[in-house]
Amino acid sequence: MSRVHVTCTINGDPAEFLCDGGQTLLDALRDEVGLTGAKEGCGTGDCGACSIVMDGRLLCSCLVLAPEADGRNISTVEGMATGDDLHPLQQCFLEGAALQCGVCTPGFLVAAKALLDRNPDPTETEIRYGLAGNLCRCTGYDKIVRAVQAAAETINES
Amino acid sequence: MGYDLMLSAMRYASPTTVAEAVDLLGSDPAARVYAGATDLIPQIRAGRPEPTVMVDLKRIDRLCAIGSNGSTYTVGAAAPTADICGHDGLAADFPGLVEASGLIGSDQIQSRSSWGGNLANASPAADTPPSLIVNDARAVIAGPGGERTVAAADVATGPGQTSLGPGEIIVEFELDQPPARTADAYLRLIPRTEMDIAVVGAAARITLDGDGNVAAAAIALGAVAPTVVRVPDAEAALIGNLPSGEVLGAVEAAAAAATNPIDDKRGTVAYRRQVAGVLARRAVSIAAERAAQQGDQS
Amino acid sequence: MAVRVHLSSNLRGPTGGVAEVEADGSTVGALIDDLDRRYPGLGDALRAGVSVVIDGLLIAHPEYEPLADGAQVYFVPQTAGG
Amino acid sequence: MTVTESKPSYKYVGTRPVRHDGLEKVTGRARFAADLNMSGQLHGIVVRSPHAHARIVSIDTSDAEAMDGVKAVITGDDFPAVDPSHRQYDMCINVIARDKVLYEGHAVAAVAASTRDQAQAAAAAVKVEYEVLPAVLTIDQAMAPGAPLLHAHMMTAGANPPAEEPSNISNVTRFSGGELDAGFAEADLVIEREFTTQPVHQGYIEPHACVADTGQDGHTTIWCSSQGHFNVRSSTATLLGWENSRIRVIPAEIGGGFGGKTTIYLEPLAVALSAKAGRPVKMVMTRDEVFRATGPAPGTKLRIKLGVKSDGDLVAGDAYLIYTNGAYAGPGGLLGAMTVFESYKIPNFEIEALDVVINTARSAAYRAPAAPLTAYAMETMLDEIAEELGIDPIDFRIQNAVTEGDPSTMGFPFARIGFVECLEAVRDHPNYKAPLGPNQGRGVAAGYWFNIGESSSATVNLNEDGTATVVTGSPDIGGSRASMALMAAEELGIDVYDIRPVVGDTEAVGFTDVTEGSRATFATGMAVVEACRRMVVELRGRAAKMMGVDVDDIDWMDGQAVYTGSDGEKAPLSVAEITAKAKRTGGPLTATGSLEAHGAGPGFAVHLCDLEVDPETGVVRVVRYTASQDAGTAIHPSYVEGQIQGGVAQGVGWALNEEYIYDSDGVMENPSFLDYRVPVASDLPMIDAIIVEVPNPAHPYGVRGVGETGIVPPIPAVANAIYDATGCRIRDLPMSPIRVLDAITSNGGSNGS
Repeated sequence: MSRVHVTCTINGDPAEFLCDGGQTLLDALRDEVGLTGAKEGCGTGDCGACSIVMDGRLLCSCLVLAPEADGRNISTVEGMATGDDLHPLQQCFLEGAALQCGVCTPGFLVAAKALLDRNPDPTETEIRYGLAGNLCRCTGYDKIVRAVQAAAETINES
Repeated sequence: MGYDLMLSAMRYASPTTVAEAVDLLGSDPAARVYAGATDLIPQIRAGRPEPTVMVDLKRIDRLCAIGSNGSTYTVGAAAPTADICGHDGLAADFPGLVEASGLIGSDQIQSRSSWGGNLANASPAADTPPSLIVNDARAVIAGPGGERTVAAADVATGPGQTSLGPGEIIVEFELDQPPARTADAYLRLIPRTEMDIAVVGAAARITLDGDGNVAAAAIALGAVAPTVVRVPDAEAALIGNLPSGEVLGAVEAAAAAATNPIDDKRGTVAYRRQVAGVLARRAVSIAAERAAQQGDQS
Repeated sequence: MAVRVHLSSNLRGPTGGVAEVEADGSTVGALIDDLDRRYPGLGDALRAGVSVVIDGLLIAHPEYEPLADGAQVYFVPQTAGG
Repeated sequence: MTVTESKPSYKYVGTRPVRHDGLEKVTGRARFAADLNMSGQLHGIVVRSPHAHARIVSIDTSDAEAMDGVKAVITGDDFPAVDPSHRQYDMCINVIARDKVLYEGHAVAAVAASTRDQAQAAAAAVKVEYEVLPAVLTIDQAMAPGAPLLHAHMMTAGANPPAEEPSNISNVTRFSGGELDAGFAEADLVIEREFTTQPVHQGYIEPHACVADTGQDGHTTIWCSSQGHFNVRSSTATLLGWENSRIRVIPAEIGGGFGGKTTIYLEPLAVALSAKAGRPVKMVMTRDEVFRATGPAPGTKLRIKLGVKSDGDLVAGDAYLIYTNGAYAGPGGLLGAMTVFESYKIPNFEIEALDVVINTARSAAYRAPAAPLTAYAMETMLDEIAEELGIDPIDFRIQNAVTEGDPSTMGFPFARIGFVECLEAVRDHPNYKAPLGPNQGRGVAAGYWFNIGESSSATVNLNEDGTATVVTGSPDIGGSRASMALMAAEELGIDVYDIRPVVGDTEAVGFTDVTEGSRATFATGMAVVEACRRMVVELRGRAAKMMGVDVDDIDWMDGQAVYTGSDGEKAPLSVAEITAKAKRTGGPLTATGSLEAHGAGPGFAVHLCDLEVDPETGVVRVVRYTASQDAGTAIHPSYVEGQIQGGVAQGVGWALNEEYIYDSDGVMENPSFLDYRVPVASDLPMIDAIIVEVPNPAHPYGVRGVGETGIVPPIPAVANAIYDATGCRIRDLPMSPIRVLDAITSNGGSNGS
């Protein structure tokens, strides 16, 4: 069966790739586009390690078929920093030791950015529920939540 | 044993009209509706037969729209629950249904999950069907024979089974603006705070009269029977009474009695029965409180 | 070198249940050889998956560890971890 | 919060720099195992048993081999036979079954094809004929007379008298001290309790993955994530019957392990497939495979009896512990026996521990293996006794806690340890006396773990510009690169950000054991310190040459060679000044440290859990948590806190919801993160970590391992808090809503003891 040609925008740049009709967007990003920041932790939408944003919506890319990306605007962790400048969330994760093994980190950063974009001043509870779709097995979440709080403060001050 | 998706042979189709979608689905018995796919892809991974065509409904405007004509809301069957939760009108008129919508999975899932998917997937444990049912939601169904409208309660017929015919899809839901002094509530029991399938779900809608007595009541339970169960005995016990004290005790007992649960990895018969009663009682209380507050405001 | 040997209770079969014995050796390996002469079978037990504690220091592979006269040597099972 | 015994003041050690590998990890650029792709690579898929216990009658791979894109199919026959007496027999037949499958998910064959889809299709086409055998799924079934045997050769090790018949009991461990009967006779209060627990998974987010590229010269390179790439090399070599030197293992970043990646699953299969196909082969497990075929920590049945005098002195303890390590012999019982009474002075005791095999996946190490379960039993019983005697639970523990010089279960006297300090830190924390709300309860519990040493290597290379590269053989599983850099900075006097810590592959650095037993910062840190100290000797020598003075007159102070002799003033030389002239003073500046680390210091922790129970549904929510732990010296306090907090989260999950669920045929029913419920962010409160610092005298900076102990106290802390909230003692894990509600309902909320 012929492959599907997908044209889209990824992290602000025009992109195109070929994929199978039933390939997930996660696999297409990783295997066809070469963006391996999004990880497969479960393949069933339960861990959030593959989080991306498509047309403003936070998604598990393992639950999206790649052809659906045609004409869409996709953001991944690779697009969070601007040139030399890390996003405040990235900076706060680093400074707050909010990562240990680091494999869930891209998903957390993408989800946390979506959360702050929607709710710039979340409470601790809102952060915890907002990030409940992202599993971290290393940190106990404490330093992640604090890093998101710190990033929110940074963003709101600037 | 779970599998990777073997999807190279699968075709993706994204119709932009209902008619196109119905044609695609009618022309191939192995075609599957692809809305949020939050259940579908995990099901395929768990070894379910793989569709030949995935018919994406999300590019059909009507299926994603949320609107109201003043007396009736129309909610697209594939409208993301994130949009439903962000809709002020729905949140004000159907707080329980909106809460139920917001409980489906994570923020990531919320971008994809929908009432249509939640209902058509026909899981007994789905979060929104009990709330759709207590609010008398109607499903507009399109198929090769045109469109028909049925009660949301009549869509799921058993675990994984629906009354949808070949090639039929749910297009949208209709919800009548509730009468005065009416509110709903939904509670579910999950072991964690998020990311779980309901062990028990309970929805209630209460209409109060001017004295604070219950004028109308609807109670529906999820995850305690093959399909959502209504609890007529509890509803009857409430009518004409204040929703408190012994009446709530009767609601609890009737709800527990109305269940027909199973033992599975997520819960036991005894637990589901007992907690169904507790949640039904609490949902009635919350709905009644909300209805009373509406009365205070009006 | 005369050494005071302490055996963890699971290692006392060959000594007939005795917990503390005297033996000689300038290294732990030599000590084990001597213990095996005195208590046949003890050598095998002490060479397989056994650590020692000497002067408060846990040593996992002690065969060539030197011993001072009068040292206190504790034989204990080897541990693992996650 | 930190509670510190007096220690030297350091410039770098104890500070909190941004980790050196952090940037890659927050930008998505860090390469984990599944992120690696080789030119021309094939995709490998494992064929797994659908049965829990079966004899393999035949495997027909011909259909699979004939399919499109299929380049290689292998079975157990492609590997050398392995004798049951072989030290790694269990690992070998676990990686690929030979004549029998021992659990659902056991690998029986593997396929490599051009695409994953092709490999998947071919895997489904491998025809395996099984003779299904009765499955043994519980400890009771395994120990029943006439139970089906998993291993015909298994004679109980350690049995006295020696076992005469094979059984499903792999080994028995016994410890004793004092006179048990006399001890109980002395006791004013004796209680005996039984507990059961289920297997749980480590739950690392990164599934196992590797790529192997086997060349025509018979050498192979493996890229994989593991807790120890030298172990991957030796284990893979063992399975293949190869010399270690034919295998190079390059460590990828590791996405969590917690003990579960101290063993191997895929690598020998990938190498064998690659050798057969002549192409690189990539293998990545699905989450489902991870659950079914890797890692669980043991399930247990525990029975403990304790005797105590009315003044609160423990006088006797009797423990009967049964661990099941899945389908193979394991260390659970031994480790349970070594930890159960270890934290307390119990003069008269007997411990008997059994390891039992059943038809479930082979257990792997999980953070302080075995100890959380013995702690669950012991610490809830201590809570019960303290209440019965009317003594504060922390005071009761302080009264009985082991301190320096007290004998361990194994007989040796403890060196300096920080158990009492941890207890005091929690007792003195405001959390301990804070008021509780309705339906809330508070529980305290302690935990202990040995920590281990083992072999480590490090190389320090000074760069031409005066910066340094520190290469070690320990994968960085949670921030250890930063710890290595901090210790090197302290030794060399170079800024911590001028040190590049690197994890070297098996051909780039000396042998280093697996990152386990909380040993990386302890043991590999010692190797780094040793290498740095050698480097300083070298630097002093070079400086002496440059200054034209005797090396004995050069001191190394704050990153500079300082002349201390009497022959006038000489300008100090910095590292950069010395390295700039390295060619003229003797060549490149390189130093190594390699050692077998002695003196691993035991770690103690004390936790305090506040939680709220919904009395009508049994749902438990943790509302506040405080945890103290003796780190010896915290090299990077943020990552020490992180280890504590992570251990708490895993322990809370284990306490409340995590468990393997099998159907009656031994098929796992919850192999997903949906139904295997690890805690999510909203399940937990902030976790207040108190670092207690009682330096380990055996380490140059006083380090004790901190990776594991934190998972030991949470289960009993939660259990004790549930009791405080409900009056119910729950002695079976997990303490799920169903169990809690059942306990409340059947006990009517009264004391459930």
